[in-house]
Amino acid sequence: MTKHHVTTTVNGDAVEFLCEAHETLLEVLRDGLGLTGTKEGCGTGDCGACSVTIDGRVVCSCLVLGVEAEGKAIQTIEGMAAGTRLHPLQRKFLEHAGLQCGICTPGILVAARSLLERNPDPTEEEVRYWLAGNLCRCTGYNKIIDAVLDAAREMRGADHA
Amino acid sequence: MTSERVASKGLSTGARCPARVIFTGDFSDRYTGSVREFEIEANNLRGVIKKLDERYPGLGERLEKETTVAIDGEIHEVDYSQPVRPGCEIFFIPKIEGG
Amino acid sequence: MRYEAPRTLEAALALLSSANGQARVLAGGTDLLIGMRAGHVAPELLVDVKGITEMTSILAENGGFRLGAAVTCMDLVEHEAFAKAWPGVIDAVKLIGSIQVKGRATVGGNLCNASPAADSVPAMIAADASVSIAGPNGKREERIENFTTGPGKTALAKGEIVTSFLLPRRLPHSGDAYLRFTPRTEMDIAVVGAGVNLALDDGGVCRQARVSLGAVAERALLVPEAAAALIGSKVDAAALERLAAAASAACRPIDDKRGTREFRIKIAGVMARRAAEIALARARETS
Amino acid sequence: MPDTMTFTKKELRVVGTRPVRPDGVPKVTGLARFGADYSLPGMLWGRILRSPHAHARIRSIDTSKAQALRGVKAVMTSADLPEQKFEYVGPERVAVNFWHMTRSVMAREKVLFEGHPVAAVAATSKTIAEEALGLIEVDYEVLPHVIDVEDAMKPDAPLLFEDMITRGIEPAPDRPSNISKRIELKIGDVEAGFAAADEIVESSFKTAPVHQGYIEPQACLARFDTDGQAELWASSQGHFVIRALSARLLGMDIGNLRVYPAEIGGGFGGKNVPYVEPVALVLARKSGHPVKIVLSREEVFKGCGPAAGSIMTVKIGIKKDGRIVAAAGVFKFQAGAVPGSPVMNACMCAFSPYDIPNVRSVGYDVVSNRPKTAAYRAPGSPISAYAVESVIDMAAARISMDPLQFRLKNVAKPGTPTVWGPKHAHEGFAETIRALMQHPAYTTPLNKNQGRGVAAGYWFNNGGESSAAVHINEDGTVLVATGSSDLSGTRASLAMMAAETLGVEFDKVRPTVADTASIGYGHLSAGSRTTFATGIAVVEACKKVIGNLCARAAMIWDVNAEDVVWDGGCARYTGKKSGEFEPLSLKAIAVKKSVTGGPIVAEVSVNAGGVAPGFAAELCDVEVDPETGAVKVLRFVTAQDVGRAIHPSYVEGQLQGGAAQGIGWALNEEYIYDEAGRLTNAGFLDYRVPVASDLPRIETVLVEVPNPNHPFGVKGVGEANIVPSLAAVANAVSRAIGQRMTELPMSPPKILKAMNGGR
Repeated sequence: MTKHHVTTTVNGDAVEFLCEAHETLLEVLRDGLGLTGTKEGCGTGDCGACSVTIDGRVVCSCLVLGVEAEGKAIQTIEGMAAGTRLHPLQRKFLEHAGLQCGICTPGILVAARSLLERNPDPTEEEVRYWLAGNLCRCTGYNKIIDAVLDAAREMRGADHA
Repeated sequence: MTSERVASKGLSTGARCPARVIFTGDFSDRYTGSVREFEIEANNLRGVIKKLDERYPGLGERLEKETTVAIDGEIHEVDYSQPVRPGCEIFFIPKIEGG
Repeated sequence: MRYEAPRTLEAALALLSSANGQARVLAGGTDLLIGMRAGHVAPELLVDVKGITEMTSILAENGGFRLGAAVTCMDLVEHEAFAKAWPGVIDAVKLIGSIQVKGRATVGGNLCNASPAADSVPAMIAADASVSIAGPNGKREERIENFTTGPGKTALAKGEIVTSFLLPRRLPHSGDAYLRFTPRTEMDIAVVGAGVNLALDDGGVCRQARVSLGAVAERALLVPEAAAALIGSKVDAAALERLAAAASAACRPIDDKRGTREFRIKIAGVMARRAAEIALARARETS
Repeated sequence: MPDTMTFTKKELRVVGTRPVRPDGVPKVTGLARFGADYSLPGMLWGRILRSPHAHARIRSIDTSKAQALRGVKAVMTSADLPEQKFEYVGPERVAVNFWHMTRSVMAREKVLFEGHPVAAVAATSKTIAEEALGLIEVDYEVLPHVIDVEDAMKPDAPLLFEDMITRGIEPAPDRPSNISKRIELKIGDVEAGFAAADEIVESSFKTAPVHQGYIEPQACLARFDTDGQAELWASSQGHFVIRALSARLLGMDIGNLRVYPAEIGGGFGGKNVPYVEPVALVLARKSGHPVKIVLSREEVFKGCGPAAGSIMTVKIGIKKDGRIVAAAGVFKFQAGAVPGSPVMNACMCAFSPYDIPNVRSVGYDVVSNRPKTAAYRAPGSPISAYAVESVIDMAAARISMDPLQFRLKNVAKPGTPTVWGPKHAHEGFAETIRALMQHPAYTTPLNKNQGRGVAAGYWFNNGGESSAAVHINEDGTVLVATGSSDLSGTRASLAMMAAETLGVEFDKVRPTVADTASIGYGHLSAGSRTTFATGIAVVEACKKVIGNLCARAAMIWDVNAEDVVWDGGCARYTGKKSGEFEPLSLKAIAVKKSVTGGPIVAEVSVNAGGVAPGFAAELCDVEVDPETGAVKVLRFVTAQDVGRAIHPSYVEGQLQGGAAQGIGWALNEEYIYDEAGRLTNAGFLDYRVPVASDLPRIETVLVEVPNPNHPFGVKGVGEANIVPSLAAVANAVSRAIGQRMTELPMSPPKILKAMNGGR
């Protein structure tokens, strides 16, 4: 089987990898690049645990082929904190106990960041609908929603207003 | 409901008030010929189980493996050292396991 | 399996016609990759069309819109002019899966997957969209209501692909809407979908209407009887009831894990009526 | 120092606060390692071949072509696992029969459900492993199958086990059946109770099997050395239990298997038993390579135990004043392909919230061609509570009594006998119902098409075996190791109790989940037991360490140890020369560890008893679309007696999570089978767990009636919350539409049909 040579950026770093045509981006990230923060919950795009962004769009990496990453900019959970500084969403998830088991957390954080980039002041309903593609079975979503709304508030600078 | 007093083989002081031991579930059907209640003198659960096992050989092991014990309503794991107060009510109930 | 990402339509068509085994067009991949994983499809060749500019553009054409078949749902939703003109199509496109799925899924893919429950199809049928098809024998146009022929089956011949859609110029006082019924608020497949597009005259009388239903037959249906119930009326309660009855009467659904036949027939009328009410309100708002 | 150490709420510094969990950062940065995240050099990928049939005899399995495929390093079938003796051992509710368990892991004579494993391969890539599965030839003789409980109980039903005679019936039936067991619990004189009743309310109910829906599929990595020693990385609710069961299934010594606890991505009872671990171990043993198995979501739904489905009939008799005088329930539970549904729990919990003098609970455990059920959050109790709390609601309506008042009037108190024998010993039930009654939601007016439902629920909570080790590092930081896997933030609650007990800051305590070779036995993180039972072990270990620290302080001061107490995180001298010695902090003593006897460590193992039950009362407001039957949950309030909330945020999270799962169970979740007995919705698209936009905010009321048997008053919190949820939603829908909903899930077609008078 011939492998494809793919040149891409992952979390801002230039990355090259080889993959077979049928391999998903999720498999490449996890098994090839060792970025296991992106999780597989279903493999059919129904749970959102594998959410990453490609050129700023949040997608399910289980529904993207590795070869499609050619020339794109991929962001995963591993690139969310700026070095040692957690993203406000990450901090707020910790402060609000927005996670229990934590398996859905990376995907939800990636999806929530994408929301706040587009809509810095979402309503609770907008957050709930935006995150409808990210299943969480532990929390009943309550504290996740709280954390996202609070992070949005902080990121808008509303705390200082 | 049938009940019986389990002989305590000379260990009884006579002054003590025995514990009331009751089986629920189908233990009594399976192991004690449908006898459900016993009066037993013992200081701890080891004594209770020992005396029941003497009366119904093999029962002790079944109780240890299959039951949880409620002593005056408080639920405990079956542990030999569990104290048995005079006059208390001891239920051997099916062990519980959660999700 | 081979993967190719041509930059031109011609190159894509050449690849498709040269394929030895099964060749599939890869746009968003949100249905195709699931099918491949489940072993339902095992293509020999994937032709990724996302690098072909004309398939990924939204352009004005004759007062309407030329919508590339590989435009993602999120790109379409965020296209302000399109969203203003065709809110009903946007209603439908917004329901195609999660935000993540919409970031990849395309209207062309939603059509070509040929699911009877595809959300965008009834909305596009109601919008009177046409489908542009390119193939080894050149280009052709097809009415969208005639495109799907059954579950998983389309009017595409071997080597043909859908390149774009043409949505016509908006009439004055017109509006469209799409509603579907699902047990959950999101992340579901339509049990019933209904698209309504209508245009009023200055007196508020409905002069044109198109009504389409999804998930109630082997493919999305155009229901002229339901449209006829609106045309000539002021879309009053009586007309809406006639619309609902005509919509229910047009259904020929099956029982499946997503809904019973009986339930679908009943709900089709309700969804059509409610969609018409939204379309009416939108028509009244537009000049 | 004093022998017992208990804290009043006032004195608490750490318990009851909301610090960031100690394992939090890796979980928000993606660095935490879950079951599928481990790899080893030379690792192979394992895949499992599963039955396409609901019921079939295996005539033969030919693995030769798969074996010959390049890249395939091992192929296994049931022949690679030793046969097990047929006997039920262990606790009655979950009596393990290894004869059945080995067949669940890998089918032998027959496949009993679609998805039943029949063989497995290990290969150098996923693709090759997948290809190899296609080369395994299984010759099946397809047999008639049976899916539903009712059908499985019919005399002419296809039998899963040709020799299964129902246990618990005297005299034993002379014919085999699919009924594994009948149980009956009884107090009082039920017939006389009903005869004395003014009103009798009775109804029958049906619930569909549902799945726990943990987001992380089962996954593990195994390696096996030629000397028979093996290591396993697995995400489970109890790595000690996985170790014991896997070792038994492979016929190896427990001492030769070391299990490392991966982070676990949700379990809810579904990860109490092994599915992939024994398979990975066998493949690793056969191939000589490490083997990783990660299940797909479809495999999880088809192969890993869901919760039971049921049919039930409940009848209660009441006096005009609202007193319940008699109750009877028949609970028929679908166990799946192997005996062992939680019907015993259902029978025990069903009427436990109430003081009813005459009660009979009868249960049936019924096998059918579905995956064997696994535990799911308060296993059994939500199902029977749905039936009982529906009938309670009907009874309250019958006499026009407020439904919570009705429950309060009949609520069980300490001393109230239970149908399963002992008398209740703990407070908290009435307090919880009252807390819900006082919630503003209870008196908020409703609009058209809206309904309000309430329900209460009981769950035992578990104690049991736990171990904890406390190490004092030389800089005064504290390591707390336990053997309890952390599903939901228990590292935080355990560390908080340690910090409180030792009198140190929370962030000086670092909790870990230790592997099976590094700490004493810890039972499952299940039954709401971890903060309770492992918490006791942690507190006891801290107390032991405190004794040690006091002795060292005495050495440092050169005084008698009896004159030293631990107070406020310091050793204090209380003897005659008081005033001469400044208190010594934990850190100050730790620095002197070498000269005072070496490392400062205490390890304590307990078999914790004195568990107090969980009790929850919930309110649900819904609006039903009269034209479609769609239900919108408008408001949900859950009140639970938690004893004492160690970390209130995570306790609230438990209540919210339980309610959300209950709402899903009530409205949309179900296993749907086709005619051939195949599951048609084995994915998250059509197995509809609630998404964020489906749910309202879930409001919590933490009722704190401390458990006197726990140093901090803890009662388990993980499970009681789901017990009333199904009924609360059902009662709300029933009141909204004016029709009693007797079947779950209450999907829109069913509701619409009920609204249209059954048409």
